[in-house]
Amino acid sequence: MGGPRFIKNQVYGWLLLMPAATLLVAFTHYPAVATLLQSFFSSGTARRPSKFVGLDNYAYMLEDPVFWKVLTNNLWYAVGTIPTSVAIAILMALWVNERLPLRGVVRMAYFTPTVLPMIAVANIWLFFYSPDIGLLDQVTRVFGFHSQNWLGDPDTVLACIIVMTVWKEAGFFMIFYLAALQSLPHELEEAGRLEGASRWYFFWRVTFPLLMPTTLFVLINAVINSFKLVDHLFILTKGGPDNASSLLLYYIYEVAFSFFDQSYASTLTVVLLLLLALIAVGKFTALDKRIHYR
Amino acid sequence: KTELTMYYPVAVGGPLTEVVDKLVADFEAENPDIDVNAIYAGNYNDARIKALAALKSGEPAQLAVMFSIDIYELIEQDAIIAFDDIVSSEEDKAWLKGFYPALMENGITDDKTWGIPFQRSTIVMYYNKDAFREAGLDPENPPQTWDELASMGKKLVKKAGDGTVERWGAMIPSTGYPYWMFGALTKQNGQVLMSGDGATTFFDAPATIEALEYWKGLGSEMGVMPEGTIEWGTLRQNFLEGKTAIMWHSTGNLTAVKDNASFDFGVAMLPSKVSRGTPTGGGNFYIFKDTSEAEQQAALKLIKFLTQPERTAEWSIKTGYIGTRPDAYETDKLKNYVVEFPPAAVARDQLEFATAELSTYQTGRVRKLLDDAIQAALTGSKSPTEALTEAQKAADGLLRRYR
Amino acid sequence: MSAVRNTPGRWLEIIGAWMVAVLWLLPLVYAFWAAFHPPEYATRFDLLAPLTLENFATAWSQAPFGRYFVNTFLLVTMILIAQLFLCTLAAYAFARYDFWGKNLAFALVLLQLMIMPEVLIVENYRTMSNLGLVDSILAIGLPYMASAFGIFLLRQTFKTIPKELEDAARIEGCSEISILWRVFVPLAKPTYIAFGLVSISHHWNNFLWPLIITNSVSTRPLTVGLAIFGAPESGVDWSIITAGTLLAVAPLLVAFLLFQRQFVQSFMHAGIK
Amino acid sequence: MSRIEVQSLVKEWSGQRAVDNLSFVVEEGSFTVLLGPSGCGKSTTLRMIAGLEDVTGGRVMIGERDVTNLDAAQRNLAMVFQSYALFPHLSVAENIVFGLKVRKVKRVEREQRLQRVAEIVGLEGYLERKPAQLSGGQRQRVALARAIIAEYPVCLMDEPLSNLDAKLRGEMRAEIRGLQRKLGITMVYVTHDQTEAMSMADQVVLLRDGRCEQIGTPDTLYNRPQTAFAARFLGLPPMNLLRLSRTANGTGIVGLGDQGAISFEADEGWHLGLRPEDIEFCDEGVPARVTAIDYLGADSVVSLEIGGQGLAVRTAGHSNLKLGEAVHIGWNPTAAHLFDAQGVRAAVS
Amino acid sequence: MSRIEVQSLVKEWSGQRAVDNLSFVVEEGSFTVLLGPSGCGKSTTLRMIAGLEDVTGGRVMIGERDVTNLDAAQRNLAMVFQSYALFPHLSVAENIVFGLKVRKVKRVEREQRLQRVAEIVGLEGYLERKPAQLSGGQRQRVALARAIIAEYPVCLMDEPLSNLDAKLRGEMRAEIRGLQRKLGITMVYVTHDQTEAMSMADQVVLLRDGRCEQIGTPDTLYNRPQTAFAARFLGLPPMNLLRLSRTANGTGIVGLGDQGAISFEADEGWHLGLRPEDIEFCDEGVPARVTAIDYLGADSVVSLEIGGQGLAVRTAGHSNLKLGEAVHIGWNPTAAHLFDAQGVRAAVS
Ligand SMILES: Nc1ncnc2c1ncn2[C@@H]1O[C@H](COP(=O)(O)OP(=O)(O)OP(=O)(O)O)[C@@H](O)[C@H]1O
Ligand SMILES: Nc1ncnc2c1ncn2[C@@H]1O[C@H](COP(=O)(O)OP(=O)(O)OP(=O)(O)O)[C@@H](O)[C@H]1O
Ligand SMILES: O=P(O)(O)OC[C@H](O)CO
Ligand SMILES: [Mg+2]
Ligand SMILES: [Mg+2]
Repeated sequence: MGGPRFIKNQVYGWLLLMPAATLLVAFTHYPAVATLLQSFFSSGTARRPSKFVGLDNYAYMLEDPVFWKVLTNNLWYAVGTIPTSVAIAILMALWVNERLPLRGVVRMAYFTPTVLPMIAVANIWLFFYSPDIGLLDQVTRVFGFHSQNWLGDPDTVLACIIVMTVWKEAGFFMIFYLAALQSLPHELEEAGRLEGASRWYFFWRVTFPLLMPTTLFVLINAVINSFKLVDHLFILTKGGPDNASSLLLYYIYEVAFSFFDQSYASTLTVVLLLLLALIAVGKFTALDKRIHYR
Repeated sequence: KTELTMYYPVAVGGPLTEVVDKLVADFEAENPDIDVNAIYAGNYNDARIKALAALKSGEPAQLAVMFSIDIYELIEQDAIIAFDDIVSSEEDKAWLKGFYPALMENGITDDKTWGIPFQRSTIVMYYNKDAFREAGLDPENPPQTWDELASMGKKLVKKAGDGTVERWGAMIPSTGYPYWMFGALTKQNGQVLMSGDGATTFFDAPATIEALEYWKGLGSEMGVMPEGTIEWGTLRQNFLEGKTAIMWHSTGNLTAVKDNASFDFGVAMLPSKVSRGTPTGGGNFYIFKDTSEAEQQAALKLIKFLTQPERTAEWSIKTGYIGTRPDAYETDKLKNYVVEFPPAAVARDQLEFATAELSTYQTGRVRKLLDDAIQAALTGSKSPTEALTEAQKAADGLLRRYR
Repeated sequence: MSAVRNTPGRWLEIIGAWMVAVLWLLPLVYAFWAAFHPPEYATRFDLLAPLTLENFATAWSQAPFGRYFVNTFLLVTMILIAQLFLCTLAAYAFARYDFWGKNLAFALVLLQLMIMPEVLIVENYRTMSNLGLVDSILAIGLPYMASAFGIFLLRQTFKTIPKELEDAARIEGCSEISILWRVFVPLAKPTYIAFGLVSISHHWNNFLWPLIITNSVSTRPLTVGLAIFGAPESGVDWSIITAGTLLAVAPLLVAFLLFQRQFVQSFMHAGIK
Repeated sequence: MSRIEVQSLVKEWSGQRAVDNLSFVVEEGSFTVLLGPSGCGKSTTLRMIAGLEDVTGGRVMIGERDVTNLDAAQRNLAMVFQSYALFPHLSVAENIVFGLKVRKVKRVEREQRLQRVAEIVGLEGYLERKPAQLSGGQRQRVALARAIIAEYPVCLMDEPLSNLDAKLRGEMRAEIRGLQRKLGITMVYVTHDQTEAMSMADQVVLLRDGRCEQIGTPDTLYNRPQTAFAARFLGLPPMNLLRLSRTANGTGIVGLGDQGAISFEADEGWHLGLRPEDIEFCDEGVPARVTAIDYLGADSVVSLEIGGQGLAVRTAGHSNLKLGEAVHIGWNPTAAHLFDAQGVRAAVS
Repeated sequence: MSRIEVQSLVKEWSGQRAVDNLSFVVEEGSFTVLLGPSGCGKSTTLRMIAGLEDVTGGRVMIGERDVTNLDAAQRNLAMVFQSYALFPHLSVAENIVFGLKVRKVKRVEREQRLQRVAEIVGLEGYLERKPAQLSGGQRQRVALARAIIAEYPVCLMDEPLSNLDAKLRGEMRAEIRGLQRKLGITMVYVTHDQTEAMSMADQVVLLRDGRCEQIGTPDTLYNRPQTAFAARFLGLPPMNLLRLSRTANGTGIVGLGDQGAISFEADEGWHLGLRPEDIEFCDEGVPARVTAIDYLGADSVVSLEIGGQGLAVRTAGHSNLKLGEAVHIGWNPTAAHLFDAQGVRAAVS
């Protein structure tokens, strides 16, 4: 303790960290705290200055049916996107990790959604989902189904959003799985083959457990995405009909920038932060496990 | 040199940005001492957000075309000035009086004029004459009343052998601006949606509820329209593809429809129940408060330039929007155009029955309340009565403090 | 590797893999269809439909794509450079120095993995407007420059670099910073590439925050431009929208096609798994 | 039943022959070592026997069966990989019984066999650990146990000891050899370590560039190497090879003139092979000069320069020679090896 | 100028002493080996000399300078690491001149020195390659070259050969030793391989648990080990230690009764040390039974059982003994070592 190296560690450590830390504090930690504070004040306009209102905003939130609606939507959205995109990602990774005719093309196909901006492809999906003239309807009509108002029906609209999200995410997650698969020693698979393990058995007994760290990482990303991926709503539905496809972050945007109610937006943001904090706790334990795993 | 930044929205089809750019270029040519930076800012909502955001960030625009109904929000934010305060000359005052009064309704409150009509519309009924003929209806005689709309609509529906619908009778869009379409229906039923001071709404009035029931009925009971919501943005495409025989849409789409329709189509006033009726719609010019005297005058100059009869006529022809002033229709250009293409006058003629578009304090929220209620009713998750009563209650809660 | 013999089940899988690939490509395929055919074929599929480049011309003339390109390019480059610089320094501190409060600091950094700038749009907007930065490309980039993901990734990589290399450099007379520059940075190249690609594709595609913080053509990135250009309110014209979309994604798509092998490999070397 | 016969085996990698027409027989219950320098095709051969690699040509027979086209799983053999290939997420016990589970062996029987095998390899106390918690030698034992428990008559090992330190390597050598004898396993064992080959094998197959250089017992390979390559590959320090040439009077070591004359016939370009331990210092004989002395405790290696060629001599204990000293050396004629210009062993005549 | 003096060096890791009051001197231009089992503190000591590790106590002097608190970069010494620590992203040439570049040596001079050093280590043809494209021995040479080019008088090496195969190791040993002599470098060399220590060192520092067990020339360590630990640590197979006990008639090897009587005095719990190569088979003498024979080519190791204790004997070439055969052994009394109950060398009386 206290040797020359000790001093050096302190000085260099903090100096190197400083630039990044400043920005992090300015755009992550400070705003998080400020959001919390703002949620105890009313929104001000030029004519009515903002004032301390205690928990009023929270009370309003609890009574706000739209809030509850978007919260449940968001939970369903998470439930709908996470397992599906992860499962598809694993499947894709397994496929393109093996010898497969046209493997390069297939791998590229899986990955393209990652490169396409959500906001741009949303218009194309709008075409897919359009009643009567849309691709989906054109295809289902061939099979004798009635035209379906995919985005105009509260029963189907969220599912449509989910499908598009899965399409967007799966290929991205696939890359992580692919990297993990390729780093698994080839000999393990050979040992399995010598023992006569079927592909199915080997996947469940060996590959899948060994992919667990990746799965945790991907899962957490999927959860975060399910709270932050709202770009397509701007084009596809604007959260409608009757908020059937609205998500928390989209609602925050609406409240803040359409209704100009910064305080209520902050209140909603606090809820979002709390949800993410919960996930964060999960994430750290997961990361711990990961390290322990090596 | 004075520099002006102007935001403007587009909410209908066609290459409108080119038209605006050209008009602005003309202005600059005529006024070399003024530079205009016209920024297309998306839909009406986006345009308002952008303009106000710019305002707050200290790099404000000097003027903007924004929703005619943004007026209360803008006043509340203390963002705009009234034209009465900058208009001095008699000539200017006369100019101010030269617009269709119906179009001025949304721009005036507290006896002051805050917005000058620019891309203004009413809702009109586009219909596919070929489809009318095919259904054995008189293509020159579109539906005049709610009942006719229902009955003719039913005849216009075309089904394939297996029962799938190949063409619908009519479509009224219910995303984007559902409250606007609804404003037409209520007006036709003899009811307006809000009071003149923007502090009271009439969402649960019996006539309002009845209007929504009719709208919903077109889909669920009469089978004239598909159930669920109908997308504002793709509706024109549906119409052009022949997937619906009738659509209600902004007259701002007229030119885009005209340019792309591969069939014979007509335009008519909306049908009536108690009377005919439509809200006006579209965007007004606003001038922002945080501008210098010189800039204000330059902005005024620009606005005046763009509302000259000649330009107004040109604008109307290129888009389908209403010529905002009677004198525009006196120009040869527009006169000839109307003769050769009568639908161009329908929206203007309908002004006679027009009312102001829904506009209140807290307008974003209030509008969303009504939008949600309409969509809830149309998609069947709530009954019209239930949906509208709830919306009214919530609106009352929001507006109480403004009374 | 001995051939896994092709059983019927295996063929089913191959076909499955292809079908998913087709599904996944569908939006892009449609974009090509609609963009290269006249508008009347946008929603109708006819093999004999005539080809045209008209839509691209129209799209190009209707929105200042050129400007949007430049904006996005500036934005992405600026963010990337800043990220690489800041994250390198921070990751080096975390990987190689034992300073007081290190664990707490690291936890605070990781917090950003959860609380991304997307979530804090309201407050960050306020901050930007206090700084007078609203409607600037810098403002779009600032909240992302200290990337927790980047710090985390680089730290992991730095930690895998053998201590002996650092020792060797030290024996050879390197100072702290020249160790970083001469040993760590070059050795972490795959990580830089992988992170760079993720960052580029993320910010090339990012929408919500730029939408909020930009007001004008001179700052608006492609995504926001596209959203405004293709806003359904103005009546969806798929031919032109898809043409615009293709214009917008082309550079990234081409880059990805060219570099996909390196990309995947970098991912593996970088230990992003 | 478990005799292995490799017939004219060929393996090509994109046109390059990694294994080139290789044939040998491993008798039932015997221990055969595939020996050779890095890249000579040892692993490839082993993997073809295991069925992990397709053959380009030739056949592999196990017992009476032609297994060339069978899946690895159907060949009934066990294999130990160089890096052990233990499943990191499974406990030692689970790793060992992995194959039994795959083959749906009953739980009770699994347990019994596990106990027995764990005892044999001395892992009783470690069954619950994960591989990461074991030392190198213990991991090696788990891999062994996994190979043994199947009770297959054939076992293949690919450099199983190369990751261990010298001491452990010595212990494991004895252990593997003991087990193989005890269980009567037919073993094919790959290594590039000559000590392993010498001390474990019943038969050594020495490979070079995918071809067989020599097959025989360790004794044969050491004492009657068929080629100069084989001669140099075994023994440490390796056998000295002295260039010969014809002199006026017969044959002699290059560079020594008449003093290097030797008593037997050889052609230009031939080599005389002498193992370091077979050379003695004597008062008369071939003259040489001391260039280095390495004291190794039990013995020393003296490096000599003889007619411009280098030569290593092993002597017991300390050497009392000095650097630069002139000495004379000699050897027992029976200890001399002779290789022709192609490096093939020639008779000493 | 480059004499190294280590004075009462101490290093603690969270309270644990890894190096415990260690002192020794390395004379200028001499070759000192730090030898000891894994974990005994060799690397830690070396790293403290290099300045890569803070000392907990004691001093390091190089020449007349106290360098204890200087940075590694300021100590003017070179170091070669176990895994070579070559920079994988740099070519061979860039690796070698890395330090010169850091110290801003001019380009022309760099080139000259590079050429000279590349020649010394025989890497002329490889300068453009990346380390990954080199064999182990070549990499080792690059590491050497990097250490030499600085022309520092002191060089430290931490197990530089342990990643190489046996043959290469032998060659590199000679090479390093040769270079050190030629350039007059003061060398501190860490290894746990006794062969390296024996064949290279002028002086060996044998460590055990962070303390110095014995310092001396290889000869001294081998022939007069001061402790049983030192005796067992050097030699392969290691020295045999036979338990002794007092018998009615004096002293004897445990388990042999009268037949194990030996001619000198020893107490209960003492050990008799005999190197395997010092034991001979004879017609009369101590009786034993053959339990194993390992043929290693040049010699064989015969394992015996004697009075319940194990004993290894080294014989030249083949042994014609058979397993289980009863034999008799003897040894020259001067070859016997004696250790007391504490394992400390005792005089044979
Ligand atoms: N999958 C492969 N693709 C192409 N060439 C290969 C492959 N595997 C091995 N080879 C080549 O075949 C030859 C023999 O390789 P093999 O692994 O059998 O050597 P080895 O004797 O086991 O060497 P080592 O002792 O280094 O393990 C080498 O030249 C090697 O480069
Ligand atoms: N960074 C460290 N932190 C804590 N303990 C350490 C550290 N480095 C070494 N040690 C401990 O110090 C002791 C001596 O380690 P050192 O590396 O010097 O051994 P060594 O003799 O070089 O062994 P080897 O032959 O295995 O390299 C060991 O018990 C080791 O566990
Ligand atoms: O499409 P526009 O421009 O007629 O405007 C639409 C209405 O104003 C919406 O309320
Ligand atoms: Mg091999
Ligand atoms: Mg060490």
